[in-house]
Amino acid sequence: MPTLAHYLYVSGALFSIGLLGVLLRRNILIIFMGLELMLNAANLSLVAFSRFHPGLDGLPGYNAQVLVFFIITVAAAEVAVGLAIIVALFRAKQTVHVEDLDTLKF
Amino acid sequence: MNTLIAPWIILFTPLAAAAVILFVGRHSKPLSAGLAIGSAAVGCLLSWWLFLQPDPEEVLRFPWIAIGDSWLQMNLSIPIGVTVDHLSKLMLVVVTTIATLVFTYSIGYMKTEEGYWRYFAGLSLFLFSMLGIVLADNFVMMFIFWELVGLSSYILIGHYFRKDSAADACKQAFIVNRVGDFGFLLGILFLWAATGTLMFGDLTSGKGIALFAANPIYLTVACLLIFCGTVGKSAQMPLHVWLPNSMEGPTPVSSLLHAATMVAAGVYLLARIFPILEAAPHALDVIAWIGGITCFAAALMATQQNDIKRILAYSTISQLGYMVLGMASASSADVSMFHLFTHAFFKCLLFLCAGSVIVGMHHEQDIWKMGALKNKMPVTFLIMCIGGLALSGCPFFSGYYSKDLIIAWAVVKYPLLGWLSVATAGLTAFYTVRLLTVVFLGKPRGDQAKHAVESPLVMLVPLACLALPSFIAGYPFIEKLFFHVEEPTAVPHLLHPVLLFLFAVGVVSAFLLYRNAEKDPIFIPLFANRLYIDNLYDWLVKNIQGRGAAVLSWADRWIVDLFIVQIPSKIVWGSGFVLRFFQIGNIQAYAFFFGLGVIGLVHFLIFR
Amino acid sequence: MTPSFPIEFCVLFLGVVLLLADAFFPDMDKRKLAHIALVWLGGFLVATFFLRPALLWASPAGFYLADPLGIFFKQFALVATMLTLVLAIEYAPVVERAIPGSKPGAGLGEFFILPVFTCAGLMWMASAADFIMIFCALELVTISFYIQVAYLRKCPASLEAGTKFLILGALSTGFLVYGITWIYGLSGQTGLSAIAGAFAGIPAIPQSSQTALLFGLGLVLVALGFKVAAAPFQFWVPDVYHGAPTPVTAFLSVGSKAAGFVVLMRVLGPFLTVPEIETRVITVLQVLAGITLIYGNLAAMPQTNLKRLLGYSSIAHAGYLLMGVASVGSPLAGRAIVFYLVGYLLMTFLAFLILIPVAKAAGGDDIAHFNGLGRRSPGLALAMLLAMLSLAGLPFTVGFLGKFFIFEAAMQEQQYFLVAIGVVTVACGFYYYLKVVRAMYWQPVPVDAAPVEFSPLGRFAAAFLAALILIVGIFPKPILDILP
Amino acid sequence: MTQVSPLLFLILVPLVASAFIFVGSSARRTALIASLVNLVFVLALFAVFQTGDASYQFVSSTPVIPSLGIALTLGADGLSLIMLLLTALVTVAAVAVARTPDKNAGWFYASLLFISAGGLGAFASIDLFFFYMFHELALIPTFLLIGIWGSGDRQAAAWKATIYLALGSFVLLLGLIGLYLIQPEGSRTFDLRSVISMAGLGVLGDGTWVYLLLLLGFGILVSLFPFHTWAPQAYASAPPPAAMLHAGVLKKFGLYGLIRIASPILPEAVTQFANLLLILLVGNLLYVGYVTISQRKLDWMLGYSSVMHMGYIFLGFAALNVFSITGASLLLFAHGLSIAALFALSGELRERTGTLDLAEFGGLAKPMPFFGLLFGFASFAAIGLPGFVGFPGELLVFFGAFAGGEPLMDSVNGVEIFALNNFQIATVCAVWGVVISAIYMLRAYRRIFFGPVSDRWKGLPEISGVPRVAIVTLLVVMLVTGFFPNLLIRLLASTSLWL
Repeated sequence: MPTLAHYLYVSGALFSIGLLGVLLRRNILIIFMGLELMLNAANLSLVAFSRFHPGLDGLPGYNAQVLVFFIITVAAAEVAVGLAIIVALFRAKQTVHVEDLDTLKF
Repeated sequence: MNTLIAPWIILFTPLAAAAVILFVGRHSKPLSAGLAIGSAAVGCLLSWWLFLQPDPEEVLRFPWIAIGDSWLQMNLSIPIGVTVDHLSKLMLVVVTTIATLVFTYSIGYMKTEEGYWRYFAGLSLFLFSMLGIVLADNFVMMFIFWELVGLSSYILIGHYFRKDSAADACKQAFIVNRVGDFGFLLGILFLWAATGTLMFGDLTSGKGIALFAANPIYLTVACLLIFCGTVGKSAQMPLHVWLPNSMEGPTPVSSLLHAATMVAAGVYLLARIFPILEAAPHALDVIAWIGGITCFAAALMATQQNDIKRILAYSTISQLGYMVLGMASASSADVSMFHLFTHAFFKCLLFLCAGSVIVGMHHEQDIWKMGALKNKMPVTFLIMCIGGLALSGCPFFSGYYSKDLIIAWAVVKYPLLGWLSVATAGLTAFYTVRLLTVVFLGKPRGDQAKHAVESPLVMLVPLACLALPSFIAGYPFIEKLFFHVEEPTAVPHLLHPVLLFLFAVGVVSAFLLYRNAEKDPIFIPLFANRLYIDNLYDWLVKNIQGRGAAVLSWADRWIVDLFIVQIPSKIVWGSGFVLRFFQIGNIQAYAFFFGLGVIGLVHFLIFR
Repeated sequence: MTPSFPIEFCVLFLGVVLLLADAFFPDMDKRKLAHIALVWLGGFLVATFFLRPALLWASPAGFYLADPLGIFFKQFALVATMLTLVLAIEYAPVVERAIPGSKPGAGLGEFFILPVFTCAGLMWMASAADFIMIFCALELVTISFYIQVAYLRKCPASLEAGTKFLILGALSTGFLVYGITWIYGLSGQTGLSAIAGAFAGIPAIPQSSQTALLFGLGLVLVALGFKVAAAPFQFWVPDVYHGAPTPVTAFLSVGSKAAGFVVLMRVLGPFLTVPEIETRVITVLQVLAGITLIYGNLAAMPQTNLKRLLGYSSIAHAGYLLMGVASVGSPLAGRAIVFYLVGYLLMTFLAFLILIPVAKAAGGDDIAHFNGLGRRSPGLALAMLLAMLSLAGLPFTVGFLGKFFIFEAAMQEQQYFLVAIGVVTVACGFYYYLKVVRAMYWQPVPVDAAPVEFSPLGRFAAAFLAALILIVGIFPKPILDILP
Repeated sequence: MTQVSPLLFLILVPLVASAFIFVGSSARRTALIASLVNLVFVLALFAVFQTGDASYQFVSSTPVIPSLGIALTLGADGLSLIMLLLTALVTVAAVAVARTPDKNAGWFYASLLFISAGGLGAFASIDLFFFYMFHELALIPTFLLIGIWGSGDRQAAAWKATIYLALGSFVLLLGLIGLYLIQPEGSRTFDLRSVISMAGLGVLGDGTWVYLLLLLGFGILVSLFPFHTWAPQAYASAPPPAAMLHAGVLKKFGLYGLIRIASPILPEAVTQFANLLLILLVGNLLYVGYVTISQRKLDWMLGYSSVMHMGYIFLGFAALNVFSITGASLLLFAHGLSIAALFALSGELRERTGTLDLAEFGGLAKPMPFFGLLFGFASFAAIGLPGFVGFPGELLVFFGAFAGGEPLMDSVNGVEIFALNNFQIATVCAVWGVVISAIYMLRAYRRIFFGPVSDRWKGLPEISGVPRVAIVTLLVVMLVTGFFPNLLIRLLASTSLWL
């Protein structure tokens, strides 16, 4: 029977993987996926918390679960906008590699 | 006319004259001269009148600065007031009389010169300042006019300002006097801090002196500091260098300021504070030594000068040395004041004669270009002889009485210095006769000497007027009229014989040596070069002060500025320049820094 | 009593209507949209003054808080948006050039409409009292900003800026939600007041959970620090400011910074009630403020591009504001921060407003493009001078009063180290702001200087802002009275 | 209070005038009229002023930030009235001698007027907050004046001076905030009068650090050694009117502030750090003095000399008794006038000869005797010759400083020890400073006006017209107040310094 700790470990792992993806991968799309992964890590731990900390009435804390839905929605919106920008970028510069994006500096 | 108002009229008439000349004088020469001489004459008459009055009980006084401080329990009230006592009345008479004569003489001397109005304005300003010194009733007022005579001397020495030598001379005169005033002002501060008063009356009335009983060292220091003022103004060693250079000014100026009156102000100052000095014996010793050394060294230098005016200048220094020595050794200030009195007349006379000679020689001052002038300008010769004899202490001439009196006192109190001054007497005779012989006897040594002409009457009359007092001013009946001096007791018996002998030796040797010498038969570089003191000062000013200041200004630009301004600003700008390289433009670098920031922040938040 | 929640919905509705209008009347002059928006937003602004402070659904879990502060920042957001629209109208030609469409002005519409949506987000942020609310409002603002920053989609710089903003913004969002997760996990609540209540309930929080709590709070602080451009989370700022369209830059630097600070103050509220947490939080804030001050001011000194310079300067001002937050213990602090934000709005918008026509005329937004402006068009130069002096914090301008209040609060809290840093950085500020003044007045007029034309609306706005900078700088009393 | 103080009018005149200039009325005439109006107005104030009552007069107060006790409170007592007169005089002179530049003259005169307004406002404010704000009003005009119309390495000079002054004044601001914060909670205010009365009641907190902040801030503004290097450079490259106004008026703000704020409110702190201040001001007097001697250019020399003279005033402040403070106040006035006259004359000289290098001059008194006369008057006024107001000032400073510190000789139980306390040692240095200033001034005068005149300078035009009148006016004021210093001293006796 997995405890809260297990869930938190998993979500922590997810979060770290996402962060590493952001830090290490060169392709903006992959980086973007890493970011989504981080959000989902948060979702996982939220749900876990809401399950394992029932309120006084014995029901799970619904605030967290509401927040989860909002996060999913927002993530979707973010992806929509993000992909649009990336596509425009690709049209303009024929590249989706981060190291090509350094005209603005210093 | 009463004794309340008279001093103020005497004091301010010359100032008014100076102001008027300054504004309108440039348009008419007679007006300038007339105003100046008029103001001097008014002063002269009033002074004589005042002199014959008994000392007034009360005098007018106006507040100049008046502040009270409740914290320090001290009041600072600096009035502008006058002292009318025997001393000041005597000085008034001397100053105004001589001033009147010299002013008159100037008409002739300056006839052909430029800046006529400047000259007379300066003279009137000087007269005002000098009378201010004489009449001052407190230290600050005296200091004020002390500075003002410095200013007028600056203006008058620099009359021929287009000559580099004159320009340098006036600058030097003012600055050297400032150095003396540095001490003078400090002395005033010392006295005030201890007694809380600045009035001569309170300080000399014994009330002031009593305060010092606790701390004689303090009083000694204070007196010596005030004496610095004398050293500067009366050209004592080591601040004497400015006086010979001040001969760059017109000759009447030299005779009035730098022989008769202004340089005597230092002696007058000592006379004013004589009671305080008596309370500080150690200070008196120092003063005596400075006076004695000055009078001897200056005489030595005088023997080797070739400029007619410089010879007289050094003799002035030497005579002032006598007076200072007298102040230190005699029982009353009158002894030195007596010499000041006689000296004022005959030294002024000598300078005016020199001026007449210079005019006759078309402004040639080197005595070795003169000669045989007795035929060309007999009157001048005759009168100058009177002055010379008075200076060299020939019996029955004024100088003889006053100088011997000082020497007697000196021999009694400071034997060593006394005998030094005795030797000086011989030297005096020597250089005086040297001067007279070379200038008037022998044969002409140049065209100017051949074509020299006697001076106009306007110059000769003042000479005649001065010749009389130079002759008789020392006689007892006059002495009794002006002074109450007593002979020292226990004077060595052979003093007067020795003096007479030295006088004779000086006269004869000089006459024989120089009777028909083409050039100076004896040459002693040490004396000719004024004991190298001027060179020492030049070196100090050039190398110590100049170089030091240059180093400091370099340091200001390259050390202070560097460390206070340049380096900090450069550091800030540079670090900004470096910091912006974090902004390398790569997203992942940013994300990486971001992550570091997160770690740092969380670590800081949790583990501290 | 007028409930205040409709205001945001009205703004949102306005945005939707404008979008529809843009879609259905393709060949209208899109500037009309901007003017309509201006009028309506002005109306809403007036309306806000009739709002009574109200706590909606004021349960312990109340998530919408229309307190005076909130209402004030709704007005703040509305003003900022209106000014942005004015800038946008000035800037429209550039957009048209950057987006060659089938007909002139194609794709111009959204450029005017998106700020309206951002405005709604900002207004919700001003009232958000619950992490859910905070998150949604924040994302509404951020995402709409992604689009605006990358709006000039044929211009690489704008796209690059957009991408950077997108990635880093999403990253900070990730940290935000993860932090919220942990705070929720420890308190079991998402409402701020509820969280405070939860802490009040537990007399002494056990060490382990306190650590976890601090961890969560730390991550939230990171996200908010990103929003307000606090070092070391400021890296996006110069690049994005540089690349984004100028009106968006202005809006970004004022709107999101202000909202970020409101949220920051609201979020910190419950945590500062716990003493052992408070001290730690304050020290962290001090460190953040110090680094931000130093980085922003020093790195600004060598800049030559004005937009980039203003980017760094916005970091610097974030530093001063954080200084105020760090001395939140002082009764002066809250007011100081709000007043500073007001002044910041005035002077920043004025600077950008002048920048647009000058850059248009000179063909670039470097400082060198301002050379000789003092003789070319004295009025503009005077306004810019005023903006720069106010940013530098010279007396008789609103910028000075802002700094004065902040430093007073800081000294009252004995933050002497921060104050010392502040002194040095203020001097640096004088240096780089006066660089602009020098360009305008010392430098000669360039030979090929084109005449600067400036629309009447822009002139009016500039004069209005300049006047306000002076008036509020001399008589701040009215503003201070409005302030909560 | 509702009635409007006449001083407000005084401040507004220049501002309104510069507004007129911006809308395009002839710059020079407007500026001249405005400054003359102000001068007349100040003189009128002198006539109305009741000597003898030690409180501020012409007071009016409009609350600005009541919650912080900030109000635009204007008022004048003897000291501030004297400073106002100085400001008005120097403004007139500066505008009079100003050469209208060919490029945007409007800004030029407007900047001058702004500096003047700043000075007037600062000296007329009782409220410390506005006292500070008005001073800052002059910062940017100085920046523009030096940067646009300066000479030599003007950009570097402008940057240095501006950043330096900004830094100094910000430190000063912190000091003022500190002064606000050490007041008891609830009754905090920026009103100088009530702060002084609080100090009298002894309810203020520990003011040591406040004094240090004030000293550093004001010190930088007054170019206290070693924070002086900005001043000579700025004055050397500033256009003459700017140099006159800045060296003559603005520089006095710092010392005015110290005398106004520190001496009545924080006397303990002042005495506690007296030795530090003494060391620094001796640096001003001797170190800067000798640096001045070795200057090769007239404008640099004048700049350094103005730095040096601040030493006397600092000494007067440090000694903290009524003699020294009165002397310092007189010196504020005297030095303001003399340095203004000197900068004006050096500006005229540059106009004529195109150089200020002392080595190139000589014999100029021949072609322009009146110029030489004026310059001589100004130089002698600057070196404290009796007859000019500088002399009583220096004299009082010396007397006060020499009486400062613990008394020197104890005549009660006759101690035979002879020693000077630090104040007296500093006084000795200061008196030597008088010699130094004589050296460099006369040296410069001799180089410029004496000696043989080279053909190059034959036929230089004599000084004439408006500048001549202006400079003569300055000198006459110095002479009158120098002959009758009690005129000013009686005013100063009725300042609120000693409440």
